[in-house]
Amino acid sequence: MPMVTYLQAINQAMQEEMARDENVMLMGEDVGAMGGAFKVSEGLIERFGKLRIVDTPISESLIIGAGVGLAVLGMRPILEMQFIDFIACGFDQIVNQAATLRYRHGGQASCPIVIRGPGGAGVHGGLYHSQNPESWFFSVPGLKLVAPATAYDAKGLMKSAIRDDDPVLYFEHKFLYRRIKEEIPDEEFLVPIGKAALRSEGTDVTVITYGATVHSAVGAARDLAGEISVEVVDLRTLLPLDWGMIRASVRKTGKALIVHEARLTGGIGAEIAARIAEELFEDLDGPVMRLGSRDTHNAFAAPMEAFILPDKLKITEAIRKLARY
Amino acid sequence: MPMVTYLQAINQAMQEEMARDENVMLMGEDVGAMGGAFKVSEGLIERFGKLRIVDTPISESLIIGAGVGLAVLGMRPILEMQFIDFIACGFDQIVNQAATLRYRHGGQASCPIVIRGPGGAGVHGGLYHSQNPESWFFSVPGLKLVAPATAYDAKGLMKSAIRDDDPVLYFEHKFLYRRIKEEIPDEEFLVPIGKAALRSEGTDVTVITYGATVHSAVGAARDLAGEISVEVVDLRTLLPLDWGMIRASVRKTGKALIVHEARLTGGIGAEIAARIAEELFEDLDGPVMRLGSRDTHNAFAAPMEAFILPDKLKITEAIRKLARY
Amino acid sequence: MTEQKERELYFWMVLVREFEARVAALDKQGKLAGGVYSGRGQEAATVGVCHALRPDDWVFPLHRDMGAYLVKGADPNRLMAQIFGRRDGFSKGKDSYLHGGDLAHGIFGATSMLAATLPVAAGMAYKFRMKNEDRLAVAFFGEGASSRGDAHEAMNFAGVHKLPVIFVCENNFYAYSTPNELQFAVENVADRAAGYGFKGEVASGNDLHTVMNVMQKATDRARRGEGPTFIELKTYRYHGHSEHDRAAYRTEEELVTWESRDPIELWEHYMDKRKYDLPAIQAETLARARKVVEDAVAFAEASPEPTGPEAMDDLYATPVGEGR
Amino acid sequence: MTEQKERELYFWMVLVREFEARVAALDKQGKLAGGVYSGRGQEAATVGVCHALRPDDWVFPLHRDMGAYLVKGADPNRLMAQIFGRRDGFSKGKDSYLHGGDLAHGIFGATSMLAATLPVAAGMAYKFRMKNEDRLAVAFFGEGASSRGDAHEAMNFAGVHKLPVIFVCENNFYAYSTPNELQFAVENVADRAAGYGFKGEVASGNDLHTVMNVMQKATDRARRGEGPTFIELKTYRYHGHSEHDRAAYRTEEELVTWESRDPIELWEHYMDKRKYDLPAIQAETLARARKVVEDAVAFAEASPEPTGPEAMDDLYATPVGEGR
Ligand SMILES: Cc1ncc(C[n+]2csc(CCOP(=O)(O)OP(=O)(O)O)c2C)c(N)n1
Ligand SMILES: Cc1ncc(C[n+]2csc(CCOP(=O)(O)OP(=O)(O)O)c2C)c(N)n1
Ligand SMILES: [Mg+2]
Ligand SMILES: [Mg+2]
Repeated sequence: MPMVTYLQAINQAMQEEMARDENVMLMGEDVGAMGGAFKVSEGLIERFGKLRIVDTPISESLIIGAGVGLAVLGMRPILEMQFIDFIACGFDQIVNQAATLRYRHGGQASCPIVIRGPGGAGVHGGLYHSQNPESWFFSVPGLKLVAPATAYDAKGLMKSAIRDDDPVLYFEHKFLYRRIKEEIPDEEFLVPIGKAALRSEGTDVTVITYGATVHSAVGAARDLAGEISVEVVDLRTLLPLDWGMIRASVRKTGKALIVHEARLTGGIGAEIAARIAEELFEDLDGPVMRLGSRDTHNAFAAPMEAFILPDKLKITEAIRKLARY
Repeated sequence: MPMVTYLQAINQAMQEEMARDENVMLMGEDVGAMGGAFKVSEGLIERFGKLRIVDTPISESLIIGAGVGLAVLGMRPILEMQFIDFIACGFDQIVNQAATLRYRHGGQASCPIVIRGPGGAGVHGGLYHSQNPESWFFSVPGLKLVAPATAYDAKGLMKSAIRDDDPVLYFEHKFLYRRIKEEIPDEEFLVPIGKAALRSEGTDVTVITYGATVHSAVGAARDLAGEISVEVVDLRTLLPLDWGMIRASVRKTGKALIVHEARLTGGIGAEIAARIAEELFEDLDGPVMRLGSRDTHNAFAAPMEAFILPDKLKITEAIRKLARY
Repeated sequence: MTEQKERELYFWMVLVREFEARVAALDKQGKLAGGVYSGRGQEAATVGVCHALRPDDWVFPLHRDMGAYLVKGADPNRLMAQIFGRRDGFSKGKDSYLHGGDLAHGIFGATSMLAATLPVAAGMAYKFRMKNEDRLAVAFFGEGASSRGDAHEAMNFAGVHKLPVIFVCENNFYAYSTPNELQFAVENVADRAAGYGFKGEVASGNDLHTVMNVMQKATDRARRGEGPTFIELKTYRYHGHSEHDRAAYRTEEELVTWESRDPIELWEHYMDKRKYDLPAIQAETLARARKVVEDAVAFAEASPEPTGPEAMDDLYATPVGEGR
Repeated sequence: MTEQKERELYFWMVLVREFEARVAALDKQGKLAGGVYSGRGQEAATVGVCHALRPDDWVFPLHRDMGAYLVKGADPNRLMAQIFGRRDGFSKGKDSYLHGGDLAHGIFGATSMLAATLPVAAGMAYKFRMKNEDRLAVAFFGEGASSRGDAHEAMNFAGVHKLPVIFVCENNFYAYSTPNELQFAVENVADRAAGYGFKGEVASGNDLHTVMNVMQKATDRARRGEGPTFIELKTYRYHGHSEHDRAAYRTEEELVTWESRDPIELWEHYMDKRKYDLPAIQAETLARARKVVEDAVAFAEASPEPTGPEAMDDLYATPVGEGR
């Protein structure tokens, strides 16, 4: 099996889907000749031509709105935000236009668009190149949200997202682009939207997480081996959540820690914690705990960024605290 | 004491602050000669002139961005969204421009803007005239969010919001505009940002809520009198939350129900529930429960709207269920 | 034009006016919920523009464009059910009027956010060009909506790719209460087209011939691959912004001036000059239109109200269950 | 112009170039984090524009406008500390470079969202007009940023109120890798000004005299209450989009063509024609500029890194505590 990076996995998924279905296309700033600011779409314009790989003006709202128009006609546009932070500039087209399209048309219309772009911190990107905006969209019905943590999932989820008939926000983590490399199958595979994955099995504490912090959580679980038996659930899809797996794991361990790189307050971990605390009240042997980024903006200077972000040590500490409970 | 409606209270607050401080101004669509789509700003242009009461083009992003520019120079602009739903069109200027202004300038700059507008459902406004967008902003540091439920608070919180040196999103509920009428003092008063209010005292169950559902919760508490002793906490400010009052009440009752008109999933009730469930784990005699609008868009037809929204009966039922626990 | 076509156009304008008049009356009777907007006075704009289109072209109507729905082929019965918020409406009651399109007839349902349809129209036109389809997208918007960023982004993109899209601005001189001098500092919004590299046309929106002429030029241009056109139609709405608006911000004189250029009367005058039997045409057309409208009302009133739980339908292609 | 003023202008251009060159070198040495952008080749634009301003005017620089910071009065030491992300920077390390303005000198710190500063500039200009202050706001942006909705909304509003704001578009023919023909379908973005009811000027951005001339006209206009100007300055960036970009999307020939119109060399040529002692001026100016830059680097390197917990400061005027 070939070794591919997280970034190459996204590229492969887009290429395979474009080869399979001529209605799949890509729009965004510098996605063409340049191959994207991070080279995620390298080689695509050469293979699929400039009608399908569209270098747009700097117009995020247009990119998303046009994507909706294309989707209504049966196209399957992938819409890149050069950094996911710029999604704020196309916010209305997502939450009002795309998310309500099917609903306001009483089911007549589908909106198969994928909005993707590099998010996440840890590379000194500062306030506007480090954001994790998933919570802005988590309360919006009609959307699906995915956030792969591995190259395998990056590929399989992208393929599923493209084939999905509803708008999917695909949050890729720029820290993982070239840092994650793994063997993935030669044959075609999909990762279904809505299914979480167990990254480590355990019996004492469940850590529920997604994106870059999956790796820190798995690291923490490994470090704690022998001391505390940690189960790590990688959500992969944030909307809809895989409540089956979440529930099963928390029932087994009786203790849940939710970790995400997004800010703690108002993060999607709050919803997960609230539901676990309500539905599994009788099964819990300790409070549901959460760890997220500190409640501030993504500061630039290294000591601040380290202070803000959750990491393996902070996760380890939180697991210990919960296990002791 | 004069009887004023919720709507008049907002109008009075703006007038008083404009009379007190010549740097207070109002910008928005049709806020001038028309007095606003709902007449919230009636009489202002006659009194304060068209330089201070600005009828803008239909440009929500401009309205907010210009407000930031004015604020940096010491003005205190109130920025109206004709319906709060249109805030999506100015989203970037709020979350990236206004919310980070002080932070990215290392404390050099203040951003005393108030963004206000009619939100909320219950008047058959359909998908784009019924929204409760507070959760989009709840995870954004640098912002403050308030949501008055009474005429007294509408006035006092508006005055505080105008005087606040940080951006305040002031969510007014259109259902309450003319349906709520109460006596308020002649003398000047403020309602501090960050302080909740007890609307009903009780010992069995705490209902934590804000906005229009405060009235349904108080109604439910009244209906249950004799059967269940219900304490109703009206948050008034959503960011920052009044954890002192929330904690004290839940410690007393041991049972918490969070109610809001915003959608359940991803609503700010999730954060409140998650924190209570974690911090007050030992004090709880039952799971923290939540009631919000159903996880769908704000449908138009009356039966659907009734199905979606929380109301007194649904709250009563939820309180009973929690009390029985 | 043949007499038949001229009478057909007349029918459409009368139908639009009768339909809207009935909707306004229903609103006054308290039979409708939500905001009700009237395009009375602007009938020549929507009728002239949409009559120039083919079934597989797309239109993007906004709140004052009832005419676009009707002329583009929406079933009047379903349109009325849509306005009533009933199950047979395009939204199945999930929203009213313009928020539910009729996709089978190439009518796109808008959100409320003004000008947010323009990027969507540009996207569709990109598809037509990309797949070499001889089709057009036509986006309507008010002069007020022209101030929104989305209008700019869409027009710029359409210009870059010479897309077969026509931007139709119905300039009725007010955005709610806001007069043009507070909306923009130019006489003609269509002047902006030059800044996007395509043609702007300014024309009377009350004169059906004029509307059809500029549309002919615009559709020819688009079908020849020469790109977009910005058509600005000067017109006037007789009613307030919504039926609840008394429109105190304008003068009686202004209103009467525009009423004296009524699009339907102008067309009647023209038919009269053509020596058609106007009284007969009028009577027959009105009867035909009223019948359509009354049937539509009957249909809508008979259409069931959706039930509460239907609010959970149509969120996703396949329901996602408890995951949300 | 006096020789002294001409030498002063020369100094600014050289300082900007030296400052940016040093920043690029520091980046290459791995001493800087985050993206580093260079305006090398565009110095006449920022220097010419900002030199026309008064201390109480405001500027809104974007990522390639280091010159605007320096000329408008930002302390080079603090600017360098800002780029290093140190505590003495304008952001106190919370972000780097253009995201921290220097408000005491009328320099506004931008977000990354291109064109989002334009509405802010319009808002400030509204204040100047409202309070009858003889002040200006100047917003810089690239031709790429001109496609964003915010640019449109801001210009439209500025036109309506004839605000004392100048929109300066540095058209360097690329937005990252995207050439102008994929960005807009016009030759001159400034043509759009007509659609907003104000004047557009297209000029060389490499010729300092030209820049100063159009700025003179624009500031006169604004100070006389005649409203905004859209100035488009044609120029070129020698470096890639950021220091990591090899700029494979353009030709060597194109680069050299533009280098042959280098703004600093053009000015030197002019001073030479004026019979100034050019070699002496060059040597002296370079030495003076380098000293400023070296001092700035020393200052920045000595400035403390912020500590982790400082990340929680400056969120609110008064900390809100556990409420968030
Ligand atoms: C983005 C946005 N802001 C505000 C509104 C509220 N609104 C609805 S119609 C209207 C006036 C529209 O004027 P215009 O575009 O000229 O169309 P007209 O009503 O005159 O046909 C306004 C401000 C809206 N629908 N969308
Ligand atoms: C809203 C937004 N979208 C995308 C980007 C990413 N981005 C940063 S600079 C740039 C190109 C800018 O081009 P231009 O405006 O011409 O300025 P130049 O870099 O040429 O000076 C892009 C696309 C951004 N900063 N903001
Ligand atoms: Mg209008
Ligand atoms: Mg450029």
